Amino acid sequence: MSGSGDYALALGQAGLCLALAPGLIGLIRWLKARMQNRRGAPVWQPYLELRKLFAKEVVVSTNASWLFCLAPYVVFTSTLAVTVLLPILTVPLPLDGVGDLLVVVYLLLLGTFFLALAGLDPGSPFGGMGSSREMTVAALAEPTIAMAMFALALGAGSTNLGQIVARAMDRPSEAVSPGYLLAFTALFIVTLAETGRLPVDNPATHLELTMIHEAMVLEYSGRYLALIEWASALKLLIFFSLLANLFVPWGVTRSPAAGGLLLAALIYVGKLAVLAAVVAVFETRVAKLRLFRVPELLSVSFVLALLAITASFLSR
Amino acid sequence: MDGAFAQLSMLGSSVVLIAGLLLLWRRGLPAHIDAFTLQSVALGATTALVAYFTADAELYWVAGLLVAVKGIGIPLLLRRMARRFATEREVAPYVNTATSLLVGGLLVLLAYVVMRPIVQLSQLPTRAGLPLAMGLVFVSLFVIVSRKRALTQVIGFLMLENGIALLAVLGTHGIPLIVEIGVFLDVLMGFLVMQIFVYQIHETFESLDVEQLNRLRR
Amino acid sequence: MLLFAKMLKVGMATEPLGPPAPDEADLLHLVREVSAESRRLFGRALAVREVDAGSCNGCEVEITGLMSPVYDSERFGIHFVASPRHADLLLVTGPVTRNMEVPLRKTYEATPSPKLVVAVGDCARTCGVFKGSYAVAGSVDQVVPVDVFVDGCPPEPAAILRGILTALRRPLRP
Amino acid sequence: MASVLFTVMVAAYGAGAAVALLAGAGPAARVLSAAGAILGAGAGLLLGGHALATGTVWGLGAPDVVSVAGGLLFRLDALGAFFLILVSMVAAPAALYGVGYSAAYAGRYSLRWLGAMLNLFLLATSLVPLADNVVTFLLAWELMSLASYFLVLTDRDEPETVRAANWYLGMTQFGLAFLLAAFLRLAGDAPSLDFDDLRGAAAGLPDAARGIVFALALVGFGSKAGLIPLHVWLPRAHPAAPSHVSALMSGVMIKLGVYGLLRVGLDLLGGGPQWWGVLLIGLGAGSAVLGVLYALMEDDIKRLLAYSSVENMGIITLGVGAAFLFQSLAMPRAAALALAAALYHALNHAAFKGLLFLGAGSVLHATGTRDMNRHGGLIHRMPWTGPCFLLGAVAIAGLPPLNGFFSEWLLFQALLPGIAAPSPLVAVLMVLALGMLALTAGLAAAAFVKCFGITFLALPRSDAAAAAHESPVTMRAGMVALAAACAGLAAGALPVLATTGTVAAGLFGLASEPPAFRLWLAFQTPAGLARMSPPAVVAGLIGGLAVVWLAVRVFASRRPLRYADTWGCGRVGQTARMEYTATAYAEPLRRIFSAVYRPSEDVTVDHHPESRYFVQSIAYRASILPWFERYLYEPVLAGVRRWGRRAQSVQTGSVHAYLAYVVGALVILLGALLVTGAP
Repeated sequence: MSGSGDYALALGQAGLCLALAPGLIGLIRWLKARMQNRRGAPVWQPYLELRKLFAKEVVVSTNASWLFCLAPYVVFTSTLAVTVLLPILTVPLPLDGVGDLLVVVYLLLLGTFFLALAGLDPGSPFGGMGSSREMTVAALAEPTIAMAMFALALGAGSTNLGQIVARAMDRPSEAVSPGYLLAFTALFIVTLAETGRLPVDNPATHLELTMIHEAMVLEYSGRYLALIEWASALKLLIFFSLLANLFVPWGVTRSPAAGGLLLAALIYVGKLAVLAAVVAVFETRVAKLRLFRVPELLSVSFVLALLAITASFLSR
Repeated sequence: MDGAFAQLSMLGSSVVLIAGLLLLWRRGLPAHIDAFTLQSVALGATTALVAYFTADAELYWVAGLLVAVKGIGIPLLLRRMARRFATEREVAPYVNTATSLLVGGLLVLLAYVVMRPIVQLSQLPTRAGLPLAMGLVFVSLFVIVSRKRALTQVIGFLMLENGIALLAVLGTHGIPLIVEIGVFLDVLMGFLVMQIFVYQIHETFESLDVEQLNRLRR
Repeated sequence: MLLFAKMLKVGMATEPLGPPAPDEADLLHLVREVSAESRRLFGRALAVREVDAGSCNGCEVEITGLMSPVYDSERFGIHFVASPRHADLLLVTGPVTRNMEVPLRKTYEATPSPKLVVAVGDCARTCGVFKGSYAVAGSVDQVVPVDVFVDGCPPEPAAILRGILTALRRPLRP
Repeated sequence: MASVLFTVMVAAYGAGAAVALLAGAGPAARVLSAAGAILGAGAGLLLGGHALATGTVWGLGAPDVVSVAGGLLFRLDALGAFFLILVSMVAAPAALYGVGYSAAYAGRYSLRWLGAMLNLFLLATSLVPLADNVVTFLLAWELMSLASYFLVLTDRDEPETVRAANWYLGMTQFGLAFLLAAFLRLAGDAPSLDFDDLRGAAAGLPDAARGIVFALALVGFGSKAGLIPLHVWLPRAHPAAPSHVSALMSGVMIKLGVYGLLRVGLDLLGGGPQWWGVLLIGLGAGSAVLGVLYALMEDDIKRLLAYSSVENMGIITLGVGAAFLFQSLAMPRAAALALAAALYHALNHAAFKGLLFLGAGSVLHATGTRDMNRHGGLIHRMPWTGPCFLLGAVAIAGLPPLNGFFSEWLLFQALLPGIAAPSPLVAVLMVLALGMLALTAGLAAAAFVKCFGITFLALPRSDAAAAAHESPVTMRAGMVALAAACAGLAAGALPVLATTGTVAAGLFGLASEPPAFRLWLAFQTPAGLARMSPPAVVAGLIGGLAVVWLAVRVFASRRPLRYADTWGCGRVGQTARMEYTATAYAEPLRRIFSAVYRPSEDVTVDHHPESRYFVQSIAYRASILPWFERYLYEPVLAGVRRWGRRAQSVQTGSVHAYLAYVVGALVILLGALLVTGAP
């Protein structure tokens, strides 16, 4: 299982994700700009912003402790570690034995945990507010992600993502069944909640009182901010990859041949672009929910995930 | 062939159930009416689907009637009534939205447990959808119990009737046309009576809050 | 679906940013030369934090115009941010009133270097109509080092945009 | 070899207690009694390890000691050895920690009594898993309860501590009554009270009787394990006890409730019908969710940790319930996996909960208050306690690099095959249990961000927190030892799981081949459901962290770090009053779960004397409705009090009346005997 080829493939996959993540954010911003009839920044703008941030000076609050400086590295590493476990290019996942969907979910929770702590460290009221709301949303989204993923895992007989994708590819009729559709909707709602997209939290807001994700990051600057921005872009890419490859798995190849990989990468990027467009249109269409209407949205996705399990597995 | 039939009927009944859950989630009256329209159209489609797979001409008529009456007719009347009472302010239901959604989810699980023996009993390819239809019956009963606005309760009742129709379609591959027409007639009559009832409530209490009715007791 | 129909009907609303008209040429005052390193760094990605140091909100209305589809500062990579920690450029408006003097200095300290300051409006440079008032502590350059003054009461969004771009010595192509 | 270790253990604990009693309150006495305890714990650890490694079952009988009921009888099998290791693992660091911690009590309370009781408590706790007949078991159980009662009562000046001790004593005796009834019913006509005979007797019991025995045992052991609704003593007794004692109680003593359940339910009764498992899963899921919900609302750090113990005991009971259920569905391999997961989580929880309580103890030692709203900024002032507490918080929140995650991962895998169970009700229950387990995991992460963040980060919110200082070396050593235990359990997840696997397999008759835990890099669940490799996850994360740190150091700018004030929209000064407090942190969740909490908030605003428009201070107090106390315990207590008053009328004061009662009772008994015609 752990041949050198596999490790190379896994690292290549992580590199691909690192490269694609800022572009994905850029694409969503560009699409939203075009929908507001303005030219908007080019798609590769986030890469430039990251390059600038890495070169800038880091200003740290006097109240902050060593945790404030450690947190960006932990957030970035935990999110990067997830990209190695995702079924993006080939189905017999290179490191399938190392982690499954629970490892993915809990690694993302590790990143949120440390980011919330870092939000509290400088002691500003915005950081506390952002951290409290972020943990509330993360805690409520946790059961939905678990249930939606279990709906697929039970169908595939294993929680390892590689096997789920392989199973879905072998039985295309399965992928159209209501169980998969319900799980897809539930996971889509949770994606918007976890990555701080519009109905739950407005990424482009300037009013500190309405922020959830942004408020924790107000104190960061320079390379720390770059790491956190990159990590949140990676997180969005991860959720999009889960949505794309678990529910529409046909682009993933089975043989790790070079040609196959290239084609799989292209199909994968295409799927990401389609999802980005869907999110951009959705965000232009919908307004931000009040914070205490967010639990209603999350309970809708929880019920959908519950139905997904009922429809796909229990009624067998 | 059976696989596709089972899958599609399962898909249809899922859409019908989700429309029912939409009633629990959304608060605005127009949203409720749209949910009911979607549900009736999905029910008609499922009936047509069953008709196609069982090559039963009569069922096509039933599907057509369903879509015509419940998909177009009743929503039209409902929208007219909704416009008339547009000024009335929103009354919070007994159970807040998040809890009512969770209760809806649990009711569907209950329906699944209740219908398990029947699902094992029947050999029809559409048996997998039966728990979902029973789930809709339970959810619409919950809507009738937990919502205060008269119009929402009317829609709850109509959805209950849809649930029973779906049970009939999935359980016995449709009931003869005559019986179906009879059912439609009493639905229409019931709806008309409710319509008059709702007007009266509005005239006497200036609002559609069913809770006001207990003022009649004294 | 009406929303999307309107989007298609309106089409691209961003207008090209031409060079300044002859009578507006003297609006910009490049006070300090921006270092080559800053220019290279902020060439294509610039985070701006707007600081209202006592302005009458006339300049704020114009700055909001910067983000509108017509002027669209995003196409130059100029992005407005919420916290000075994330910012590279402070867009300061209005004469510095007494109680805004310390907050403006603290904002300047909070911004990581390399950083720029663009002072917008007449009040910023000469305290404008509020000159000599008991509430005004002085013009912006008496509190924080300023790189560019953009005159006008209030200056057009295009003028502000040109102020920022000339500071970075970037061509004005649309 | 085993009997030598046993005698060393008993002698060490005994000597520790004796030294503490005789040698007085000086530092020498404290060190010596702690040394006794540590030696005893070490011996216990070796004894358990030896028993597990060699798989031998060791027995020791002392029939003449309590000769009336068959005397003391000890037997060490795999299950008992596992729990002995669990006890000893936390006992040594806690005793070491106690040396420094009890110094603060020097003036006010007799350290003599504290040291003696601690050693006695540890001795009793170590003997419970070894007991092999009813008398020894109940003797050790009652000794453990009484010793911990006196330990809880250490700082008895606080009225709240006395009230908590009374609650605790009441609940332990209530539990003991049920245990007594369960054992007597089980031993009905068995020749003696040894566990072997009980196993024989259990086989002959009708199903109804087995159900009654199980129910009685569940209430008895459930009250010790802190399951809902018998958990009310836990958030009262644990905070009142000295921190190293509450670490022992929370980390170890409540686990013996699960040990008792396993011993009676699986070993003596040999499993039962489906409703046993379903009831346990229901109780477990309920305790988990309600435990973490109440933990979120606590502002007192030790009460938060106590409620979190209720949550983790709920999670362990969930695993045990799944094991019972699978056994009733004749799926022994899945049952072994579920029990292995529950035991592994019990071991992990003992480690990180012990660490967190010791950390809370040193925070209390440094600031003198348990109220988190008056802590803050301790990470700068306590460079040892901060990282240890953070490690404990990450572990208890079940996050990857540490042991909490691996046991929670295993629990998810154990519950998953349950959904394929034949009966629909069980399948639906498993789905809901999975959902509640996931919700608990999310809320636990939120609770411990709040606990660590408000206590250790940002500015100190009171002078006491500002003047905090790091705790003495023995306390630090205790914490570091338990932190190392957590890290060891994470990296060494595979061998630890293999041992819990063999222990679990022993109970389900799979003794011949333990569940297929491949001991190589990854462990694979028997149902082949999923594979995960703990060492690879730990190595990957730490290696990744190092690589990222190096890469950033190479590519990012060389500019030095600059320190400036926290950004607060340019306001002049940053004070501790501007920070988020514990109450504010939990406010969104209080509002979302208001149906469970029924919060009542009162805001008192006192205005400036001169004018109503200027406010001097606003006090915001939020309290939540204590469901169980209000609707379960108070009516019961009121009923008992009412019944007590009515019974007082019997006390007429005249001697003749009392004599008449005696004669009357005798006559009634004889009459009953005649009527039933007993031989």
